[in-house]
Amino acid sequence: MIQLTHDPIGHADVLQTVASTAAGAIVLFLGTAREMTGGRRTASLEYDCYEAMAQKELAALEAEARDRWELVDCAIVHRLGSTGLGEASVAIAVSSAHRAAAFEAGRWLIDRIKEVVPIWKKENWADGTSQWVHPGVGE
Amino acid sequence: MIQLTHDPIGHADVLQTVASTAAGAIVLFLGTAREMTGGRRTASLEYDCYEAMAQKELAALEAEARDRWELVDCAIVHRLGSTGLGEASVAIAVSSAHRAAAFEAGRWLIDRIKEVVPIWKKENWADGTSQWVHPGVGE
Amino acid sequence: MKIRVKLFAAARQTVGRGEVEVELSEPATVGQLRAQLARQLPQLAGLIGHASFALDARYADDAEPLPAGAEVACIPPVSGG
Amino acid sequence: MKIRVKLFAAARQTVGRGEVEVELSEPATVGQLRAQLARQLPQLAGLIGHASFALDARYADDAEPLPAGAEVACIPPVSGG
Repeated sequence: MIQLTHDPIGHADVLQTVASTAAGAIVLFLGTAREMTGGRRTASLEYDCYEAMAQKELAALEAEARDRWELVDCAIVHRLGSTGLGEASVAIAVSSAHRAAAFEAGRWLIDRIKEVVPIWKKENWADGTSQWVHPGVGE
Repeated sequence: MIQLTHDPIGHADVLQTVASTAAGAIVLFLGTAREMTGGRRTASLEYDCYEAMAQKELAALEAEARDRWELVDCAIVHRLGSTGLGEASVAIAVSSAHRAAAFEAGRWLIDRIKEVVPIWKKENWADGTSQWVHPGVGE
Repeated sequence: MKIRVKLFAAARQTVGRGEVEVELSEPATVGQLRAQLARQLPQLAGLIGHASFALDARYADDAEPLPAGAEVACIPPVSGG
Repeated sequence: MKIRVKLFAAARQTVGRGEVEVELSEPATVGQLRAQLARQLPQLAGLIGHASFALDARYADDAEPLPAGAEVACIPPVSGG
């Protein structure tokens, strides 16, 4: 299950999506908006997204994860727009019969999402400035 | 935070325990009661526990995890007594500034819990028989 | 041919809109689009140098031809998750 | 000396209660307790051979002495989580 949403992520719903009596393990990963980054204070985050492509890329990652590991179910939700401190920007839930698959697939999914899915974060700093984050691009 | 409980595990509470604006990542692991094991159908699970020692061992594992990784917070809840199919027998939540620590500590904690914490599972099979699980002990 | 290119994040913010039009002689590749876009938007040249491009919501190499009518997007380094 | 040993899981179920008393000559070690317990509960000898023991809720090697008054528990291979 893939979802892009402007609303706060309901992690209970995400967990419910992957729950199954076939599963012996569920791993939920939440990426959450951290207040301090390299000594600077964040007020909020904002996410921009190329939605049609992000949907496709996320679905391709889900399919690849199901290919690589024996999963019972898999759900990925990414928040768009303004995201407050402590709120989740992304939720990944993976269920499997045994725990190794759920841990490995969860970790692989978040690593790959950060590499290929066309979603961008803007830091709204507490000092009133803001900055889109484009890793590797000089400032 | 360490808890042993005869009630269903409320994973929202467990997540809430480790939530923090200092965290950029939260990993929640749920061990859940699976229906099929090696072709046999389970009706329910039951957990026995040496509570005083399990508390100590879980606290020692939490302390060691905090030592090994930079964690924001850590919570471990284990269910005791009768546990229905699909219900969680254990919940481990770990928060950290960056995701590697949360994934690694979560995985390490469940692996170690299964090795050293004095809690035992009984399979109540659907055929009416039951069996305490003692890995390595011949039947 | 005229190509409309979708812009996101810092590119969208710098240009002030979500799409720009680029004029290219046919046939053109993704690499030629990249070069022309950087000439047309010099304030974005650094970002465009690090960006990928997508054709119809799929990553495309610089060597790929630009089919007429494709949805084209400039994908600067991503930072979701 | 008389040692009360807590039993759990299959051991508790087989014996039908959560504690048994073992008589040992002083001084005694965990290993001697293990041997005596297996003699006294032959139906549990296999499980006891694979079990650990705990003194005051802490794992103890067979070589450790049994202090008078310690809380002693038989810990068969665990299966929580």
